[in-house]
Amino acid sequence: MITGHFKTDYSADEGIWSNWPKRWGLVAALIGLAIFPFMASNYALLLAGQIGIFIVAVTGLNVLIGYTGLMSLGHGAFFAVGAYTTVAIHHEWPLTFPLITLVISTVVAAAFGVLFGLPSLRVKGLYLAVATLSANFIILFLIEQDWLAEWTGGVRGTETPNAVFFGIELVSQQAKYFFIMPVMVLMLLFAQNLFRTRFGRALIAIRDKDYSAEILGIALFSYKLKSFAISAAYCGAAGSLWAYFFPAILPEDFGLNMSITLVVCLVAGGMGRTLGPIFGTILILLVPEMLKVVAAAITGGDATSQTWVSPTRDILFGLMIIGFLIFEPMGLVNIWDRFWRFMSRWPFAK
Amino acid sequence: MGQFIQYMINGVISGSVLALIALGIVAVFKATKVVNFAHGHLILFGAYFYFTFSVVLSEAAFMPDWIRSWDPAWLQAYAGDAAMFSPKAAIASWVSDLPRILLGLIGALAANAVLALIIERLVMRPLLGQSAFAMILSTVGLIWVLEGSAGLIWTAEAEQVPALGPNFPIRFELFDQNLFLFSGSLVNLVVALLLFASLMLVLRYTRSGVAIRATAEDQSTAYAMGINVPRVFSTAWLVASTTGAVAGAILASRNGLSPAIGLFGLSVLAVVLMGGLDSFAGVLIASMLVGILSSMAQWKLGGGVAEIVPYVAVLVVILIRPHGFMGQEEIERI
Amino acid sequence: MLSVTQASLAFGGIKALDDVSFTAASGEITAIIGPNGAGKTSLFNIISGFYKPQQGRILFDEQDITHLRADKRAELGIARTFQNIALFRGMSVLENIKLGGHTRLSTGFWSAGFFYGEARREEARLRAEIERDVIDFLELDHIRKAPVAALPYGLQKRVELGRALAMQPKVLLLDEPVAGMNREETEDMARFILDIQARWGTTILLVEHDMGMVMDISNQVVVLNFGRQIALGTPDQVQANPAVIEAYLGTSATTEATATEEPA
Amino acid sequence: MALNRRTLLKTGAALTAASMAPSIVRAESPHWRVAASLPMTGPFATAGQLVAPAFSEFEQQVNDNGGIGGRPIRIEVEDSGYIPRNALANFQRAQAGGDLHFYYGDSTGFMELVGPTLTGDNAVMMGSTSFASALSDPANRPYQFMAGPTYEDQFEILLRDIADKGGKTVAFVYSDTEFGRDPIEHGRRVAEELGIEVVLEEVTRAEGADIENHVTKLAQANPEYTILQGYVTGVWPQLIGGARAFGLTTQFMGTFWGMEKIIADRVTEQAGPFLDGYQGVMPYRYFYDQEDAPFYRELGEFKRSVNPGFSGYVTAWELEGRLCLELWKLCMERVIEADKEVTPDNLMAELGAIRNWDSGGFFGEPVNVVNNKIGQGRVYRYDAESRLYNPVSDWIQV
Amino acid sequence: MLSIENIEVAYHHAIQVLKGLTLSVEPGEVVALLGANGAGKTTVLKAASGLLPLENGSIDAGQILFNDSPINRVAPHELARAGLIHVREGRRIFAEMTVEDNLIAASYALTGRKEKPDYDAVYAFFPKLKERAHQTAGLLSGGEQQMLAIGRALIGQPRLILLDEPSLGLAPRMVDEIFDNIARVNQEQGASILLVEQNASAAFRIAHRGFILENGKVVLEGPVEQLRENPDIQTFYLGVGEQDDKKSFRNIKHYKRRKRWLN
Repeated sequence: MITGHFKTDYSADEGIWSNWPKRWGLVAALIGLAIFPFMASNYALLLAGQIGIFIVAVTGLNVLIGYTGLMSLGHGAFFAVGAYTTVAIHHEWPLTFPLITLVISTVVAAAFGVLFGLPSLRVKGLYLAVATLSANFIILFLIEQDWLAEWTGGVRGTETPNAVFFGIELVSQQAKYFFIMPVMVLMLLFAQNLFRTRFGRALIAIRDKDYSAEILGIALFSYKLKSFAISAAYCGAAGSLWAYFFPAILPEDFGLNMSITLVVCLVAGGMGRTLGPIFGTILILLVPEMLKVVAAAITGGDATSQTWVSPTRDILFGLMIIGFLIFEPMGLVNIWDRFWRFMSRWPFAK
Repeated sequence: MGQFIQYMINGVISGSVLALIALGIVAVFKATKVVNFAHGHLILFGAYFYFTFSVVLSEAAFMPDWIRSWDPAWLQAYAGDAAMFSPKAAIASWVSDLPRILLGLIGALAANAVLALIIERLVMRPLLGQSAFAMILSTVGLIWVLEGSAGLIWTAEAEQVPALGPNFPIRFELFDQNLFLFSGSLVNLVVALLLFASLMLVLRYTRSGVAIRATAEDQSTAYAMGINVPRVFSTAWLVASTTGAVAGAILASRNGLSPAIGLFGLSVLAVVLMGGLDSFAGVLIASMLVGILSSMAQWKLGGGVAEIVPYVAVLVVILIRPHGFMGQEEIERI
Repeated sequence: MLSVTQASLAFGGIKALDDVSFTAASGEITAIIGPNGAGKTSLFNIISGFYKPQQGRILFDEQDITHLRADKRAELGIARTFQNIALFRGMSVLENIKLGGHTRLSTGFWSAGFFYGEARREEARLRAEIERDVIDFLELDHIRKAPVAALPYGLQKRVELGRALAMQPKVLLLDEPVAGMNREETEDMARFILDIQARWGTTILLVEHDMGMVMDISNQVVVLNFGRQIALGTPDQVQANPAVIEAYLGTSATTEATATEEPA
Repeated sequence: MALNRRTLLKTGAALTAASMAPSIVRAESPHWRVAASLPMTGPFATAGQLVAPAFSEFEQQVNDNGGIGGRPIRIEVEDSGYIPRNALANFQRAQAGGDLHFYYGDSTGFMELVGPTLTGDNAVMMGSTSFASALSDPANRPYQFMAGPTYEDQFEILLRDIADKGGKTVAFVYSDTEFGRDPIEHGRRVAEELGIEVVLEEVTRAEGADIENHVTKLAQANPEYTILQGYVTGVWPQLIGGARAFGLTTQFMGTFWGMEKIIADRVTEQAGPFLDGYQGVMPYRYFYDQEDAPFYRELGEFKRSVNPGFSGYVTAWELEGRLCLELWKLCMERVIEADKEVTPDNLMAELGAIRNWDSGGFFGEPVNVVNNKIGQGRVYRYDAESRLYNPVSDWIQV
Repeated sequence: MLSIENIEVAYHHAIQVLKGLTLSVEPGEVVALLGANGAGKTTVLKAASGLLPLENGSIDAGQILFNDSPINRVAPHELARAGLIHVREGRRIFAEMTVEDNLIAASYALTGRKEKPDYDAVYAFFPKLKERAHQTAGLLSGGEQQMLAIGRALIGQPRLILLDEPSLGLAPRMVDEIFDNIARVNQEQGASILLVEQNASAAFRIAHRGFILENGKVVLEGPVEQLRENPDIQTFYLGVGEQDDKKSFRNIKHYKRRKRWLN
């Protein structure tokens, strides 16, 4: 039973790890993350790596959609900017220290975020979504152009460098995992902190009632732009990790498909919550893979059966999303909350 | 100059198809406040249904022969030995195709209507009262469902379907330039614009039109005044699915039948927002504009640029007019 | 403290405000009354910065703020509440009120993200200050952690007042603070307003329909009708003004009771 | 297949294995394992769905004949949706499932994506649907090969054919994919060398392209020859149809994936004989050309035996996948015969050593594997009346 | 006519608004429902007219009967067609449509009945609307819009009108006129009316009975004459004040005068 956490001062009341299940849960999760790669296959690491990267990006999207209430269907573009910046830096200076590249990619993506954010002062909701979606197409179009091909590889895509830390090249997926996960954890903590201070609160205020935020002294335009910049920066960092993680990148990786997947992850997990992106990403990225494994086990990998297996998988995945929206519109986090509410009251109430 | 007009014509023709697709998105949005991201896939189904009825079913064993190819004596006499691609031959072959074209159209309209009703009932209705965001995302989920289902039913083969109208090149001279267009495209243009216009007239001048407009303005009030709002929702989905079926048939006969039709519908979303989500007239203007601009871009800048024209255009328009050409601004009372 | 000089505002030909001038003296309560559509909220909007008047000026502490953005005005010390409650519905009462302290904090993005040093100290300081000056003062302690969306209307109004108070404003604009409240809640609210005035000497501007309260608590009354200022003076002067009776109470000027119940 | 307790158990086991199986505890499999990604959904789904059954048949055929070196083979096929990242996941999942002896990739994108990871323990011999030039590179892509000439080679064959016939102008029409763009730059260079002017380069969508505008542009440029690249089932027939209806006389040409008979036949059947005269390059014989092709005859018999409804024709696309598998099988047999260990390196060494191989039907002449490709092809022309692609050139070596 | 029995209503399954509310409207009656903002008045009407599900609200317990048949789950349009018409808060006219189209839209309430829509009757009732029949409704003045809103209800030949704050945002003079009209509707058309109001004195002028709502419950009910005499009502709703000395807000002490009916 986890009832009754009494605090003696206000700063304790403000803490995020305010009770022992949260603290120990975190420790357990971190230990789990640390030992996972020693027990997992390359394939599991591939998925874990992708999930880690996506969590960073979805957290970024959460800043924008979940906390600031600005819609975007174009975050694949920031992903692309981060990834291609990393490639370009290594193209020009092959030996750049990966963290520096990561930071530069993040900053470049943030700059693009500011650019993308400009319409947000005038445009809201769906119109903003389509404006960002358009920007996504335009960015990819630019990446595919021949005059940038030296850095981007054009339509054909380009091979990506491996990160080299003090002479150790991260080649194996296990090694890459240990690059991705700390970055992910730090960026999650950063976001979590952001939303319990002045800055984050201002963003939430804009989401809930923008004019009301304005009369409290929150400069709407500047904060909206900052929100775009932060969310783009997260995606840029994810893009940079992506470039280090995958041996090659293609422009079409970062198209509408990715942008929509990011949003779907966020919604499935729960918007405006730190845990939302984590839950959502794990669910949305793992379900199709699990469906594949299940299908393979049922059909034994038989080629002919693939003609109906893969469409069926698509249908199931789509139905899952719709089912979520109908039955759990607040996302997985809501289930999680209910679970904890139940636990903290048990056995006194249901 | 002549070239310019040539590409104008091409642009208007593709613009009319865009308008027909956009029509469905606007109709659903106006009535239900749902932006249907899956409209392209509704069109895809329309196209596949058209194919199923006009090609697969018409060749089925139990169908009378005249459906597959209607070949009365007078038609043979008319066709004579007209050269391939000549107007005469094209008309003759169209007439002999007519039974299966009609079968295809009727079948596609009916089947797509049923599909839309199922979607409306099973997916959209339970989401009533949920946020607009949830509804939109459920249409995104629908994309997967529809795409998968199409793959399951039709095994994704690229097929040819008969054009709605006789197809022969029309040539004429303007400003010392040879211009041309396909008669089939002209038929498509007329069909698209007729559908568009008749829908506008119905909305404007009939009692049902009043009910739909009332629902569009204020769902719950309309509901409380005795208008069967769920039926209006269904009607809107019916309008979207039937116009979508026609659009699908047109797209399939113009550019070939393939799953890409679904994604094409997504790019129309940009056009719709450019015109203003809730304005038929604005969307018509935007469709024509995008059609013409894409065509011009194709001419001067090549295919790659033409692809992103709708997106650049919508970005520019939205920045200047945040609710599109003729969209209603939501007034926020402070 | 705050003066509006010859302000005019029009929306597409319709004049919302036409040549309005008055000065709200420091530490006093100025009420703005008038029938619906008279331009009261528009007046608040040009003072708080949502609209820019086409003509006229707004001075705050001798400073011309006519062209200042709303958020800059907030930094100067102008706070307001809204006619239709504009709380942040996704947050708790405490978070809403903390947002009132926004302009007085300085935590930057980085220290916020890492939550070290200044950010940590500042948050604790703000919390203590809010507890003392707002939560205790407005008797909100029992609902501190409650989500605002679930609170009854009267309490929401009070939380909104609390949020404005957390800005430690020099000028407080209250847009219909007791609209839709019953007598009991109205009395509570009136008491808080007077206490605020007494405790911090805040200059208060008030748009309100409840004549009883307006006439009782305000030092000065501005009467608007169709955007024009038809009277300015003490409550007693205004109440006796025939133009006011004509415009606002109707020709018959039935009873004060009807006027008192003029709804939102 | 019915869901019963056994499949459920298998599913559970597979889930555990796929997620957790550490690479060290891989059991020695009783099979030679082959896995493949095919585009069963997405833009090129038609191709994937036509090719997939061939993999099952190959498995059955080989195992009926006693497997390879006495060990049966097992082929697992996965859908990629033509998304390289999905294919990469498929590949790594297949690797996690135990020793993998051959992999068939579904796109140029995948081959590029996976290429750099094929080192050390992760290396697997790999064929694919792609004829991208970058894959013909033993130095950087030591484990990847292609069952024919590169797109660049195919383009070159066509351009040389044009030059031979005295052609002066050509248009390149290609899809906006890495597959469509692959040979274009090389094509420009070769055209220049040969003194052929490229009067138009037109980029289109891979499917559902705006035919009218493309035809209009083609009409303006009015080239003698038009080479289409980067299409599979769609766009190219409509483009040719539109151009013919317009009265354009340009000679259309295509490369391997745009040379499938069943597509051409279907178009002819449903829309008329406008593809008549379309020609293009093809590395193999068509299946109906069974003269001196014992392998084709054998395959036909096998197909008839397992499937009485067999039409008698095997698509060129299926032949391509089949050829990749045959080449792998050949290398396996040679490695086993030489009593060497079955490793990707040994397999690729055997592949690189293939000289004067009589393919038994795929190719008209014995072929060599050089730079992990087979540089041979031939120009065919479609005849709408007989519905056949007929050769119009000799086998050309590149 | 309408009988609401012990209903509990919550939005989003979380925010409970009505907590066991009971009230009834008899044929031919005008019933006033009074209460502070947020007490749940509008929710009562939405529950009765079936609009709750549209806002993610649900009736979790209790029953609503209209003409003795349960209507908890009946769709709004069916209720309108059965003669139960809800005139919503803030008038909610179709601003982009003409006055005439507004009335035509409202005629859907007659679907399935033998009566024909009688536009002339409505125009006769509100001559101002006839003058403006072809104008866009959004351009009408507040009072005219309220007339249109009531006119729309009349088209449907209602047996019971749920009227939500008809005085909202109207000048005092206009309020009188509207309430006169409402009384006429009741007398001439014989429709029962459930009237939600803030303006208690105006509502009491035309109502027969009244219910006082606080915190999702009815705390006081009775004939209007009786309610008018209630000292609490006088203080809290009619603003008559603490009779004797002219009380000022400035003199309020820091203690609260509590209502007698509360808990």
